[in-house]
Amino acid sequence: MKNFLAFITVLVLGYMIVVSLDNNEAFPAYGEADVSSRVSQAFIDRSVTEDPGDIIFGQATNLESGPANIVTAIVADYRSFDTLGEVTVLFVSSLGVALLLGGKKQKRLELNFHPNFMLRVGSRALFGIILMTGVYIAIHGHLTPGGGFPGGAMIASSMLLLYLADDEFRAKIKGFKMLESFAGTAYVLIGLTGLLLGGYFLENLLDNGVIGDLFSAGIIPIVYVLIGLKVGSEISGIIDNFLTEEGV
Amino acid sequence: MKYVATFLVLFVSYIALAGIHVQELLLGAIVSAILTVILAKHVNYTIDYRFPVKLLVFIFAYLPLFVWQLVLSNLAVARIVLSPRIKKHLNPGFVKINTDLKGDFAKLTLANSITLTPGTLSVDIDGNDIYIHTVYIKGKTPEENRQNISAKFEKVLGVVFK
Amino acid sequence: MEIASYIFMTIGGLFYLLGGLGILRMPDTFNRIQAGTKATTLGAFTLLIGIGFNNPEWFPKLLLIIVFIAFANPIGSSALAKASYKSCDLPDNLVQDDLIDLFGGKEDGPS
Amino acid sequence: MMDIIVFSLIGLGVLFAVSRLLIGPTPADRVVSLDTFNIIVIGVIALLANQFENSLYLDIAIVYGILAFIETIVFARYLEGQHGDC
Repeated sequence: MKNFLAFITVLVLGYMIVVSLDNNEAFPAYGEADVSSRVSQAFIDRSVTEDPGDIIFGQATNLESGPANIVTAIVADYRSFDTLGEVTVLFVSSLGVALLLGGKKQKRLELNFHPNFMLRVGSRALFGIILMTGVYIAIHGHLTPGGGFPGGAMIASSMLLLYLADDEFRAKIKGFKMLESFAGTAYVLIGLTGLLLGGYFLENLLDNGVIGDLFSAGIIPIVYVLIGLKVGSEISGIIDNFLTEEGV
Repeated sequence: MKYVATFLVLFVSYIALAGIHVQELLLGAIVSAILTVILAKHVNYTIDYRFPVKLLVFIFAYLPLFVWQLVLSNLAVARIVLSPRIKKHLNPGFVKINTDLKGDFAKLTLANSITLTPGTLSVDIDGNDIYIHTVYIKGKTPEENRQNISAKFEKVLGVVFK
Repeated sequence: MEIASYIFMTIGGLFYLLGGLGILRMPDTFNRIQAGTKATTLGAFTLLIGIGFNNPEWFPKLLLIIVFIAFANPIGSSALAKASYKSCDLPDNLVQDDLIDLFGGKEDGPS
Repeated sequence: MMDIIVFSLIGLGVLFAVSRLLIGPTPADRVVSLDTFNIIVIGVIALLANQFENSLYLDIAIVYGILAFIETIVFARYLEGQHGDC
């Protein structure tokens, strides 16, 4: 009886969902939506500014949101509060790893196999290039594909390379923790400044500049660099937790 | 000097990625300077006053030899791979050869060169011994193997990394 | 310029093909590492230089990729070769094995 | 026309490398073929950048190359630790 009632309920609910999604005003059929009246299309066309002229790379100024990469505009400007939540999720996961594996971490895991000479010396040489690539990706998030999250992941991979290539190497994990707290605090402070001066949290209060320049797009590059630092230091902390053990 | 070398490597790689503009140069210099102070002791870039001469020797003496050996090694690989009966071209084994080069980076460059030259693959370095896997062992003694494999690189690299 | 670029790109493609074929046809792991590393390194060099002829303003980035490959590929190959040596199934046609001095004991390579 | 030749040559190379990835008897063989495959993919991304005439794809090639190198090192270290007694 109970199963039968449940089946009936599910059937009715399913029928209602199908009917409500089928070709009415709110959900038109596939391909028939009038996207030009939707908000997202307006943002992509940037015609919500007062002067909906052409966007010319390297010349156009005073845009709705400055970056040349529309994904960055969505992630770090329109939905920046959501990104703050994502960074918090990453922070909670790194906290979980630290709670499970942490403790008085004193020294590296003792392995009975060692990296060979070429790896040990070569990783020291490649480390600079890899780290610089990560920094470049984090800084240029508003101009090129990429941004804070991939840049932070690249920074953490360079640390992982050093951990794998040297048995004695241990990063200054205290510095990483300080960097992480600094980046998170600065992110929230920028948001609060926007709230005080502009009226809502994380408002883009700086000048947007010329599209395509390095110094443009208001607070977006600053926020993205902070995200990159935070992600990089958190993932480095996770790596450190996995590769160390308690001891004297 | 270590700081200068680290700064140069970081700055050059940033500029190669970002291109040359005034803003990029400015930001690249600032970022490279900060990173140099933090990680100068974790990397092994070094430089000295004879660096330009060494760079010239590296470019005009080492690189042509390297590229030529790389092409030769690829032709050798092609001959082995494209022949119908592979087994008769193979006489594989691990040999040990000596090197006179000093310094970690010199040994690394030598090992990489050996890996990319005909029929050899360096596996590990211990002190002054390089352990190499070869497709076809020609020499009987370590000295002959050394003549066959690494002598021509050592001559050039000895000048570059003094 | 365009023709030179296409010639370089075709040579690069040929070497990539050679690398794949070497990986497939060589009889044991170490020979596979050798064929794969050499052929793909030269293939990547020629292909990237060909692309650079087509777009001269990309040369710095392409040079960075070339330098990175020239360092990283032999290092990765040597690490793989060491791992493969220690995984205990050596090919049976070795005529000489000096590496046993280094890894012959129960454990421990050079520290 | 030339593009088709270059891409078909590279595609055959990828096919051979992937078939060794599928049949390779030992784990080391599979990692070797994966390494080769990665270097080929760097070239393919650069070729696509050339085709679309957009230098932004080169960034992706650099990042892919770096991650592929680290992946090779991770697999090599892992296999090194796997050896039992023999």
